[in-house]
Amino acid sequence: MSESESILRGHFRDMPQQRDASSLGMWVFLATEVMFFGGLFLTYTVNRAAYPAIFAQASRQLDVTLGATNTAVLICSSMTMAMAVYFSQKGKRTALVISLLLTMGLGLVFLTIKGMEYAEKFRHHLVPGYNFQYAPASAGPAQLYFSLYFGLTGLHALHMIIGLGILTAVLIEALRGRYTPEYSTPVELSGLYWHFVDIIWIYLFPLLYLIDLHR
Amino acid sequence: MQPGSGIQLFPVSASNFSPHVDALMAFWLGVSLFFGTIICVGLVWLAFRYRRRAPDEVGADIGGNVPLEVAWMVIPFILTMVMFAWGADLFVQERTPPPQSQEIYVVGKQWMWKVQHPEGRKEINELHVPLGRPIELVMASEDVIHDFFVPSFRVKEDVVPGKYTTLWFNATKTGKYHFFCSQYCGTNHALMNGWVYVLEPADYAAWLSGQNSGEGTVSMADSGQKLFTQLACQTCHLADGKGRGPSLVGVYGSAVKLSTGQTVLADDGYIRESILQPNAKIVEGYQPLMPTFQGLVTEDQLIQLMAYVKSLAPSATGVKTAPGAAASTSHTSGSSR
Amino acid sequence: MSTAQTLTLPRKNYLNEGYGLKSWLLTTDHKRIALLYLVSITFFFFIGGFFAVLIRLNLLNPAGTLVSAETYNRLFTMHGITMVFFFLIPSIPAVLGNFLIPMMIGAKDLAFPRLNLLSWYIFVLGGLFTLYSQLAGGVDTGWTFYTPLSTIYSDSHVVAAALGIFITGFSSILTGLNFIVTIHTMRAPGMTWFRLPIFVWTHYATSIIFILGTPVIAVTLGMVALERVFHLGFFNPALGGDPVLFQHLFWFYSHPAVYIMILPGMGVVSEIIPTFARKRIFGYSFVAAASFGIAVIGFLVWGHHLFVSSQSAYAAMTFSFLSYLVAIPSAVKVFNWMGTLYKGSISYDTPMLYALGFIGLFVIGGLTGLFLASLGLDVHVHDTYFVIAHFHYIMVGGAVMAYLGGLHFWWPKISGRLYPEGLAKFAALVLFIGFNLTFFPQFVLGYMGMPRRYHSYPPEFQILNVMSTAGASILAVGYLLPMAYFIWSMRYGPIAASNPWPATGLEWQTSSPPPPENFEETPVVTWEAYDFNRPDIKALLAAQAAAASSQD
Amino acid sequence: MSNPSQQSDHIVPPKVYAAVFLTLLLFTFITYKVAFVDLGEWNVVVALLIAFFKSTLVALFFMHVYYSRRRTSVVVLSALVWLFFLIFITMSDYLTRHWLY
Repeated sequence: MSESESILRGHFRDMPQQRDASSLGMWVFLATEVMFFGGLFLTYTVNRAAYPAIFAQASRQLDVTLGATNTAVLICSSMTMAMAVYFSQKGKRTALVISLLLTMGLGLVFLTIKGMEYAEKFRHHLVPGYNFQYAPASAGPAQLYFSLYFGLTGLHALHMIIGLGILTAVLIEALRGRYTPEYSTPVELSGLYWHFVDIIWIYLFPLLYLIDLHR
Repeated sequence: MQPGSGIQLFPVSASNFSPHVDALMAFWLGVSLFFGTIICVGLVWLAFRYRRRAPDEVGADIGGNVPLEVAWMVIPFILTMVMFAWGADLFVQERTPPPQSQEIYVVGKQWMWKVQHPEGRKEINELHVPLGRPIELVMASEDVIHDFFVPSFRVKEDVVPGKYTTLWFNATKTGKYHFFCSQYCGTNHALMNGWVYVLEPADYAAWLSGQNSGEGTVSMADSGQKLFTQLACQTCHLADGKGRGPSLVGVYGSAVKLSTGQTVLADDGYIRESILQPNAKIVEGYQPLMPTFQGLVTEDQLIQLMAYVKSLAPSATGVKTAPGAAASTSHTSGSSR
Repeated sequence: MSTAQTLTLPRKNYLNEGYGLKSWLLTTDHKRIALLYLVSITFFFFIGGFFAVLIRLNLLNPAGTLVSAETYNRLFTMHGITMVFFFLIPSIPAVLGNFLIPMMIGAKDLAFPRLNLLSWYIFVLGGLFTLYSQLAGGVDTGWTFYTPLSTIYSDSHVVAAALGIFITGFSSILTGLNFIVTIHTMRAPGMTWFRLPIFVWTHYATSIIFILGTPVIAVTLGMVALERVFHLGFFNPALGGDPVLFQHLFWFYSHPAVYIMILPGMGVVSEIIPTFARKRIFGYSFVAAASFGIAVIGFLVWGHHLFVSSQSAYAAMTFSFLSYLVAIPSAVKVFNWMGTLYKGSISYDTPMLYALGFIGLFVIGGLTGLFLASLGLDVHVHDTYFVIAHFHYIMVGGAVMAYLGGLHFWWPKISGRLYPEGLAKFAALVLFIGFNLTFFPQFVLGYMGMPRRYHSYPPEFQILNVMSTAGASILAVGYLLPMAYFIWSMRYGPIAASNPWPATGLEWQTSSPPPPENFEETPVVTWEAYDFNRPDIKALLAAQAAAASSQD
Repeated sequence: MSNPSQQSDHIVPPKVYAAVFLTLLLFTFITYKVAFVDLGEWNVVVALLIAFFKSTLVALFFMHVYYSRRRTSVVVLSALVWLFFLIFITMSDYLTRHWLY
């Protein structure tokens, strides 16, 4: 009990209250995040409705295989993150550390693949504001598509990077053996964040990569 | 709007809409004064009537009254719905120009208004209109969002770059009235104003044919036809429909079938988008071959091209719009965006 | 209050627990953070006020000869940005809400004290960006940043200002998050939801807007900045974008932001009126629910800013209808405040004067809002001085009056001192008169057709503009007075009792100023809100009455 | 529901995680394949429905919403409702601009 007392912050009555507050805080924060992406999703919806054909044509420039691979990679990392939470709740330190390392490794794989895709866009002159070149008669709407592509995936990647930072901090504490079955809130909360980032990608994949592939 | 006439409460009333807007204003002003007075007088009365009489006095223990709560939800609701319906009805009228409206084209740019009459006469920061005829302004912007506002007519609409917006009125009183740009548009926003001149129809006709610059005698459709040739549009858009692009004869106001299977109405916005974003909508049976004219034609030239395309309508007489077709388009003849 | 000479300041309180700069800048005490906010927003208020004074002086003359058009456009833009984002939005929530919510619910602090401090630093950082944009030459897009003026045509410091607002947004989000979590999880034993003061309810509703609206303005201004720097096309029609989309995104937050300003004000008034009428608030559950009605419906009405922006007529009608709906919960509040006065025991202390003034001005602001919600009428008055007058009645007549009323009401708790009552009443009167003289003529100007944001104007509008400027100078005096006597009272004001008015809230159950941990021991609540028949309140009243009569 | 502290601590059996994980991968594959089938306007609808299904699984099981107190679901739902407000109401403007009276 001495362990959890040092963890309890002074203005809370007891551990359940502190845990309840942290968990609600994280959820409210994620609600905020939904609206943050929401502005971009709205811009996407309006423009795709206006230029369906050009959006479909422009999306052909993306590598669907890489996109699908990345989707699978993120789902795997969500799985390992879920297991990390499980092991921390069970108090299995080694398994927790391994799960966290796997999660972070998969996150890095995702970012590497994303980086490869970005590099290809740079080579093919598809980066708005930097070197955008496209068939003139479709250039405006196509540039909109790529602005949204970079905006949405870039914001998502930023969240991944922040997530990796959070997981690093959690990992260090896990190595120190700070998490016990009584106190695993940071692992659970960073898990919530990581799964949220996964959810965003679950929408980005069909919206950006899978537009009218049958054409 | 005679300058220097002291404090007026209502501006001059000079269009078909003015009496309606003023009546709505007067109605709600009456309702507001009634309730505002009840609340303010009530507040003062309550504060006085129930003033504290002893230092340790406490108010009555009253928690609330549900029927009262319901009453002061339902009564304001009914009143506001009256206001809503009245305002919406007036709005629909304001956004529905009569079919026989006479179109005048207005282009806003930082910081001036350019006006073109279909017959060819152009003016800057002035607008001449005939008395007693519905006038529809078709407005475009060359740069930022402007707004054409005539207080004496009680009409106003934003002029948004990238699309056409419209505004209509029927002037009921000859004279000279201020118009303003009422959407903030940069440094000299406050100077972007001018005068509407409402003339007797005969005077207006005389003004239209009046000696202006030589350009003034060329109608907009004729200017548009010249541009059509200069820009080599006619090499693809053959009249018989056998060219690489669809024939434009009779296209204005018709329903156009697209390669996606959708059907769109060929209104001002559609014609505009087809010139500037040619790949956004491809007519069924044609290839996306047309280059964009974004940046190659000015707003003035665009509306001349439009006037020419309109004049190709089979039923059209001269430069006038085919009645019904054009006017029945929704208020904003933008693209589907 | 006449027992002042027998009182002494509590030996240990949140103000004297530490004196160094570090004890303030690194504090996690919500009360100290509230004071940090108080100082910073007062600073921004006077900056914004300075711009307002120059605007009004320029409009004395139809030719607008005091400043150039370029300067004038920067003045009203920076007035708007400063007042909206750096004064009004944080005013009541970040100062009074921060100070009071934990005490009102019987908690030691907000749920996340360090996050609370962080949100103040974020606010300051955002403020510095905005100050930089102002000092570097200003912004001339209007506080609304309409595209494509802001993204292409303006050559002022748009990016710095947009970034400033972007950053400050996160401060709002964190504050809202903190409030929601605190209200859910930190309530003292016995403090059930329906025993919460209305102030807490309104702040909960406000926090919903903070949480769900602010991210949208952040991402929108982020897009504006990116579009400006990288020449993207989100809002540029030449590249296929749509300038009207910006207006949707902008007003999705910025209309609810008006409710961020007024809802906490309603919360303040809902505390003041029961206290000085010594009576339970009339229709407690209706007043509480109306806060949520306003917050939720307030999110569905943004399109009334687009009635003449080439929006679809169907969307316009929907938005008009929904705008009328939001009037209903507002009316419920006003009528319930009047119901609270009925059979009360009313005194006219300064906070009460502000509260009564608030109701009057809010009613005018609200009713004129209904003119604007009416489609056919809005077409005429949209973007004219009618709109300016309307929203100043809500934001200044409503929110600022409530903020000042709240400051007066809780000043004894915050500072442990009393302000000079006579002077305070005089200032309230000056403000009320100055305000009406400033803004009422603008309704007439608007209906006459004077557009907003005009550096110069036709001469027929001059008389009303001169009246307005005269009023503004009275208003300015009205704002300087409280500033002066509040500062004076911090040192020389009579010492306040722990519950001077008296009022029923938990914040009055602890000493003035409160100890660092708010309560010596966690309170247990066994009573309903605003119950003046509580034995302890009755006893206090009797004691105060006895003290007053013994002095006579 | 009675004891929130226990709820937030709920331990989900790894079997459940594994089942969810496999379903997610399966539906990723399905959404990929379906994209090549011409369903006209329905392609995007199907893709979004699958995405919604997948994200619901993640939220309910990986994020423990299924095992949490109702308050968590309320937060999640309000975020979705507000996103709906933003997108649906704005699109109601864009999609009705061409309607006639």
